[in-house]
Amino acid sequence: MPYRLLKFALHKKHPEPRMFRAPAELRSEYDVVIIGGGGHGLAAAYYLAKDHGITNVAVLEKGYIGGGGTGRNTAIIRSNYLTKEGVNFYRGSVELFEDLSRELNINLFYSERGHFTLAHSPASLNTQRWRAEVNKHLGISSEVVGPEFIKRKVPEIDLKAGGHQAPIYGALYHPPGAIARHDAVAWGYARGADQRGVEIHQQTAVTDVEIRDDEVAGVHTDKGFIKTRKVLSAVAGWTTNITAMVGLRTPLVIHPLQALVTEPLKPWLNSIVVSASLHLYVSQSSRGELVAGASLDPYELISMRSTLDFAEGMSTGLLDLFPCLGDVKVLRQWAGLCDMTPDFSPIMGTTPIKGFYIDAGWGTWGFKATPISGKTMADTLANDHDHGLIEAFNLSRFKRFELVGEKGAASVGH
Amino acid sequence: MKIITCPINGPRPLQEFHFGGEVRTMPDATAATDAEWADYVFNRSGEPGVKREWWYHVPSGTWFIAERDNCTDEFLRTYLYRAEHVDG
Amino acid sequence: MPDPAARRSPIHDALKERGAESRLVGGVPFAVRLRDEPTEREAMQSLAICDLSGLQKLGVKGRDAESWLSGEGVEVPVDIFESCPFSDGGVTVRFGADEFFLEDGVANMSVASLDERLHSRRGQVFRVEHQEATFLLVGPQSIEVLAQTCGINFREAPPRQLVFTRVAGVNCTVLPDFVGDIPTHRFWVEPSYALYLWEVLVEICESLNGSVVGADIFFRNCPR
Amino acid sequence: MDRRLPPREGEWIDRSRPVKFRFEGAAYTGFAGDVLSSALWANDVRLLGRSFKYHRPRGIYSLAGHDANVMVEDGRRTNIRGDLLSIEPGLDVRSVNTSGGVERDRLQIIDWFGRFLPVGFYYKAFHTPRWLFPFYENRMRKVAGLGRIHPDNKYPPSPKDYAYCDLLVVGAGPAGLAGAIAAAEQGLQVLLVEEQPRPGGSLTWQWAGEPAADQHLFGLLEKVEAFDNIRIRCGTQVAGCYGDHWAALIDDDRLTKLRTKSMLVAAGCFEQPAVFQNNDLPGVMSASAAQRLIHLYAVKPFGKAVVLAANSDGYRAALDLHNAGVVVAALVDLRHDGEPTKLAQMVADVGIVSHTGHAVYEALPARGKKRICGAVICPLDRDGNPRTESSIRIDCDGIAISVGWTPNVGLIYQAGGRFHHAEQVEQLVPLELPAGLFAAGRANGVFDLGDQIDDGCRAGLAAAAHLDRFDGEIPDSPKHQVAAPTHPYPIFAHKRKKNFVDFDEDLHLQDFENAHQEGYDNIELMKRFTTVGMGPSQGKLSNINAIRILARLNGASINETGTTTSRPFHRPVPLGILAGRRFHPQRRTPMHNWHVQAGAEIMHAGAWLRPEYYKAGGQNRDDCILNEAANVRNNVGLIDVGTLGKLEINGPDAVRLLEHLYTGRFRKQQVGRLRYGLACDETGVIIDDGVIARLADDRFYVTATSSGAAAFYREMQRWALIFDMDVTLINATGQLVAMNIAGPNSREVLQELTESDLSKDGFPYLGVREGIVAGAPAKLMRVGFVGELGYEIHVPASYGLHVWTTLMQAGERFRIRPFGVEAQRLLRLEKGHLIVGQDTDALTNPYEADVAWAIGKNKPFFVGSRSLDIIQKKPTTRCLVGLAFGDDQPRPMPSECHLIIADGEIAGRITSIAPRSTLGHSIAMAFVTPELAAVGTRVKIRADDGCIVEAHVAKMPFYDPESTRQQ
Repeated sequence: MPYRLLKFALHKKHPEPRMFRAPAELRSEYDVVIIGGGGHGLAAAYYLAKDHGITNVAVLEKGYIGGGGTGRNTAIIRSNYLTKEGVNFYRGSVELFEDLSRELNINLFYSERGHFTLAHSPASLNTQRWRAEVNKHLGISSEVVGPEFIKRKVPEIDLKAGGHQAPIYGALYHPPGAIARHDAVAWGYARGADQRGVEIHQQTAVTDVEIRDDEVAGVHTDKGFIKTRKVLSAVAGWTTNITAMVGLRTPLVIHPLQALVTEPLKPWLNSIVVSASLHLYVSQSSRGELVAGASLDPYELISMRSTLDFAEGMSTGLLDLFPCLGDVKVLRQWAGLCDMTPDFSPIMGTTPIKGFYIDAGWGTWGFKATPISGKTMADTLANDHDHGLIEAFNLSRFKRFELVGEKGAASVGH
Repeated sequence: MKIITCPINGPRPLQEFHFGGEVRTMPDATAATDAEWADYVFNRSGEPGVKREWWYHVPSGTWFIAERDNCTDEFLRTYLYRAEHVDG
Repeated sequence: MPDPAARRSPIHDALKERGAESRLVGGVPFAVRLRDEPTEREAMQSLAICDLSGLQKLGVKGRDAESWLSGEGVEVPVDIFESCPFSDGGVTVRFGADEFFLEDGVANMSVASLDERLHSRRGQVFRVEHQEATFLLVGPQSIEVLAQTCGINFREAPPRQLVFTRVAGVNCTVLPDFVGDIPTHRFWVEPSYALYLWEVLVEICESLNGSVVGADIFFRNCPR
Repeated sequence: MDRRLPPREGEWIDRSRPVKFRFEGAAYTGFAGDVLSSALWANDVRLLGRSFKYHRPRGIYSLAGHDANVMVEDGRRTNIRGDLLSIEPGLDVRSVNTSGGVERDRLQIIDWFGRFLPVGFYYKAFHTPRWLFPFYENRMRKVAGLGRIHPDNKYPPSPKDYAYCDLLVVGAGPAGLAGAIAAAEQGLQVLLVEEQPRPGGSLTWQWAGEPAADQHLFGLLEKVEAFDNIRIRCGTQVAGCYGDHWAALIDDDRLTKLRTKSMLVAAGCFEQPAVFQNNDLPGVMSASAAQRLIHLYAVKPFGKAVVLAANSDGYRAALDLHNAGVVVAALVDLRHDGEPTKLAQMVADVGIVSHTGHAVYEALPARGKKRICGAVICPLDRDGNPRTESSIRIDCDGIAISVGWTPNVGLIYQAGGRFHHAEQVEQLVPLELPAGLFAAGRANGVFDLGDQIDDGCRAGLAAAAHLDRFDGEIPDSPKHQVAAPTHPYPIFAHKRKKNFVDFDEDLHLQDFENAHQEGYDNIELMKRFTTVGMGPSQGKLSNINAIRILARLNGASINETGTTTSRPFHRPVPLGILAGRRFHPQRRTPMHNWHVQAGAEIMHAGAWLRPEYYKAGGQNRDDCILNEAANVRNNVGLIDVGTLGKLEINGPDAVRLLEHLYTGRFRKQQVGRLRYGLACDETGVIIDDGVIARLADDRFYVTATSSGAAAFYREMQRWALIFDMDVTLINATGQLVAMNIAGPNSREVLQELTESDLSKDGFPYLGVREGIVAGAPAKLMRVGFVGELGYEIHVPASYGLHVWTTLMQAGERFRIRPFGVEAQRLLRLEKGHLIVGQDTDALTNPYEADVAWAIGKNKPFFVGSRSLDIIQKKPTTRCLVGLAFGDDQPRPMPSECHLIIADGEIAGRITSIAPRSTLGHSIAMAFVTPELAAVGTRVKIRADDGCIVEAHVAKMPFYDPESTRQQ
């Protein structure tokens, strides 16, 4: 048993300090104000302090830290993207993740499981091959595997997917694909930022952003006005509120994404299994629950309500893949918000408004980008210049008709 | 499940509908600058509020317009595209 | 000249496997009987399903569709989704402001001749090809089959009012009606989905102790 | 020892039907009507399960499924609640999550290590050194989790029903029954749902001390039965409540999706635990559980009991226990002033000693902790802290706890209701209810039996009024008069830290104090850090105590502390029930069965089923495909292209619409002629293509890609609206079927079936004709997709099979053969025709795809034109080109989406490839960078395992460049 656990028994009093300071009064001025106390905002604050020595920073969170997408996603981490920009960016994220438990000294349960993206048609198998080849070229471990391989790794799977629809032709297999304890990522960054002097203000809502001649002048909150020249919006599903405050037009539309969790089961599913055509991804948490997420809800909505349609559809898909799960019970369902872009890539970096930086467009892929988005956005704020890894993701790409080809295959088939 | 009132078919469950995105007015293609056109093509008004949206009743092939609050998911009114122009 | 005898119901084979007896009605082959007549009559009282896909269909669409139909002496429903009798046991339904759908009656000859005359039409009348499969759910329990497949409350649906909806996940047009005094639901579904929908409906019917019957329960029991 | 009591009025068991069953391998007997837990308790089995984390012994707690103490598996199903599992002959179950059985579970050792494993311990260790974590994780995963899955378990497809009513009443207790009656009297169609197998709710067990209860129950049920507009469903649970009054009802065999116009939640309360040392051991249970044992299952809960009370209900329980022959050694009342009602006297009269202002401080475990042997009670000071120095020990084998309630209102939260904590009942009560949603009875903070019934009536009338079926006076909800039925803080510290707040997660008081100290000091953070309420019973017994603890730690009120929201499901629901029949629509052309009989290998293309190729004796897939293709080149073949989109555009504005939708021009297109149509979206990306046939000045017939057809037609309709065009649009995709007869002999074959003039001049290439083919009205189109003389034949679906078979017969002497999707892909590739979606991707524009020729010269506008103007000004980054391979290539050949590599960089991608073609060598289509686009350029492709294959850019089409054969 590790010493760390021994000490809990040895100490009379619980030997753990506060994770981060109790909310202080807002100061009247900060060098940087970060809107959003989710993983991204807290990571940006952490790296601002750690990498750039900028510590006069306030993170404003209208609820509690990690309460948005950070605490609602299905905690999958991977870097098997389709474009060079995507792969390099997410590779950076995975590299940071791998050592993050040590760096933040909190066990994130970063657990490499191996990640299958199932192909239910020859066309989709081609797309997976495309991703695999780009990955391999850029040094990411990915390969196209056949049904036998899938069956070997996941014996419970039905390769015929129930028999009334396309069978499984193969999959993109990405061994480094991992899951982690999403809440702990936010807590770890919060603690790290706090220790370096960053202020974290929960239950503090931003009501407006003050712009004077195309330059950020400050932030209005429900606890008063703050003077600052640099604001980072890192609020994912709530981005359109903030961009409306500063009058910035973006392609972002918000869709809910729903997920569910089953009762805890003894470990049986060791891989992460994704099926785009069945609209599901599923893994088994270290607690033993099956955690399953769907594709986006079919229409725009800025609300985290649950629907029965989702639970029915998800159950159908899960049984198509794993017929033996019919008696396994769903414990709970919930929803999160996804800020979607037309090219399935984020919107990051500088904007036409001086001092206003955006970290958005996180759709369904935000959690896995937490460390790298924090690091690159911190760098971008510090130098007022887009970090190299995120140049391609700047908002201006749409005006230039230079979208990132992450969507890959055409939405129409043949 | 959500109930949506199609102006032609009446109240129907959500599963019978297809969401067609917000109603956008196309600028004059010949007059618009590249920037204006890019704004029209890509940008959306995704902020909270009541939106005018295209909805399609799939079984009957009916397009119509809905005014919907994108936070409460409440449909305030639905009407045919033509009717809207009459209403102005 | 088109040869209607060459036509096949999209579920022709499925019915043949059930040993259906076939007969031409209006030149078109129908699966008229699967069991002896008393048994099939019996089934109508609770729950039965039969295939009427062979009934000739025709659609007309366009600004002048209504006037053309009237000109042809066809009774035209006033309001959208209303239906009115056409020929013996057939229906005319208003699909929209300027679109109409006709399905033939027990003689199954009237639509063809109307179709003929459509060639010499004038103005904005366009022929709409209608090849839907026609399934007839018969009996008081047919409502329970709908309850398992469709999100519309047919208990409150007015009779002879057409409903465009989804049944078991496919677009479907449903007409609550009667054969004699027995409640029926007439399904029209695009032929490519016909076999799928048929198998779903039959599975559910049989789980409710309903049975598959021949088209004669329609031909024999429809008022002339 | 048999703990069964003598037969009693209203018991749920059927003594005439003994049931033999097995638990943990041992054989027992119970009665029909027993649940597993009651039957085992009747057999004096008290150790019914082990806890999730410390593997502590657990027994009955709520006996209503509000806890997850008793979870078993039967080799098929897993995590079955013993409280809810009716025993049946042959039932054979074992406890989940034990190592070596529930009796001698090897993992109970963990209980000793508890102090090393404080809340969130797993965040604080095991992560360094990094390489060791997988080892630890593996260990932890194995001990975590409850039941096992059973890989060959099959779940029968269950039906799903849609149902409708005016009022859904949740809970058939006093308030629910009264509400249903009041609403039914106003003519509402009422559905009354009760999760227990019989109606009555608390009347069946709670008030059974008083004769009045039976009369009330009897009277109410009689009335309910009298109404034919009340349907009552027992053994059904309302598992979730969604928008627009959409509720999920769960039975053993099905999901019912209920659309109700209004909803009345009268689901009562969950009786809450008191938190003291060893409050989780077998023998410690809620008073309501003890009463359920007595009144529903006629089981004597204990021999000698201590009752811990803080309300009248505890006194009733004490009386019930006494009447059932249990020795009530003490009634311990947390309240200093004791019980205000006559119950105090009634208890005294039967000789039960009460200790007011006292608490049970600790339950004393017998050896092995599998039952208890006593209780330590001690007085409380005015602040409610135990004065341990003057504690007393009382021998007993059971402790019944009745210190308070929390409302069962998850459904109201789900429906968007808001609650606040009301002091006079010390419970959450509705603050704001969504329109059409009502609460009554204990769920509404109303406890007196008479009041509950009045409150039910009130809510029933309110529902009727909401539906405009009642316009009379609606009384107010009765106010709670006597002392609060719930104690504000029944929580007592203990140094040995086995005083549990959450039984599912083995969380004790100190865990919450530690979490708070670490800064997890708001309810959501505390919930996520401690995982309180995240276990299988969803915090039914732990959330409110957790909130009380946090409130006290923060020095805040319950309302300031806030509550956590409730999400579906109210009780866990099997995936099989939610999935139901699993509808998977499939589309077939009329020739489908013919294809199957002809040996077709069927593939799924979206919902469509299509012949990929036809198996021919002894040949492998590639040979079959190649031979099918060769037969088209040299002879004649027939393919089913019924999946093509088939659209009609009619009316005065038909041409205008086409010129808006497609990149090309159609104004000058002659009647009887075809043109290629390329469609882009507004961003200039290619979305569809097809042929456009002009049948008359105002009639066009258009084909679209199989999977794009529906969406394309939809957009066509929308643009027609936006541009206000006078057109009549028809989607005939499924109404018509299409087949393509192609090859040098196709004319001869087709001519035998039609009187139409097929001569080269009478019906030239790119012509369209309407006529009769094999007795079917048909459209004939001279297309060259596969690069041979060919006719696309479109006929009404019902004629499809006949026309197809007739063509096959007529073609026999020309050795006609059917060909499948794969052969067609090969043939069109040889001909250099792209397939939208395969050779184009989500960003491909016409310039990249080498189809700019299809853009009408100086057309003022079409969808996407303005974007293409912008794109055209920018340098092209990739070009779609043809690739030809020498015969000397190493195998394996590349596949679609293998990359083209130049100077170590990605320089392109194969979009289509034919390792073998009728040309005798391999060909492909690929995107390459402009530098590589020139004909003759040699390119390197990285195939599987990184082996490099060389090819050179070749002019397309590869086959018949002058296109003489299709003329």
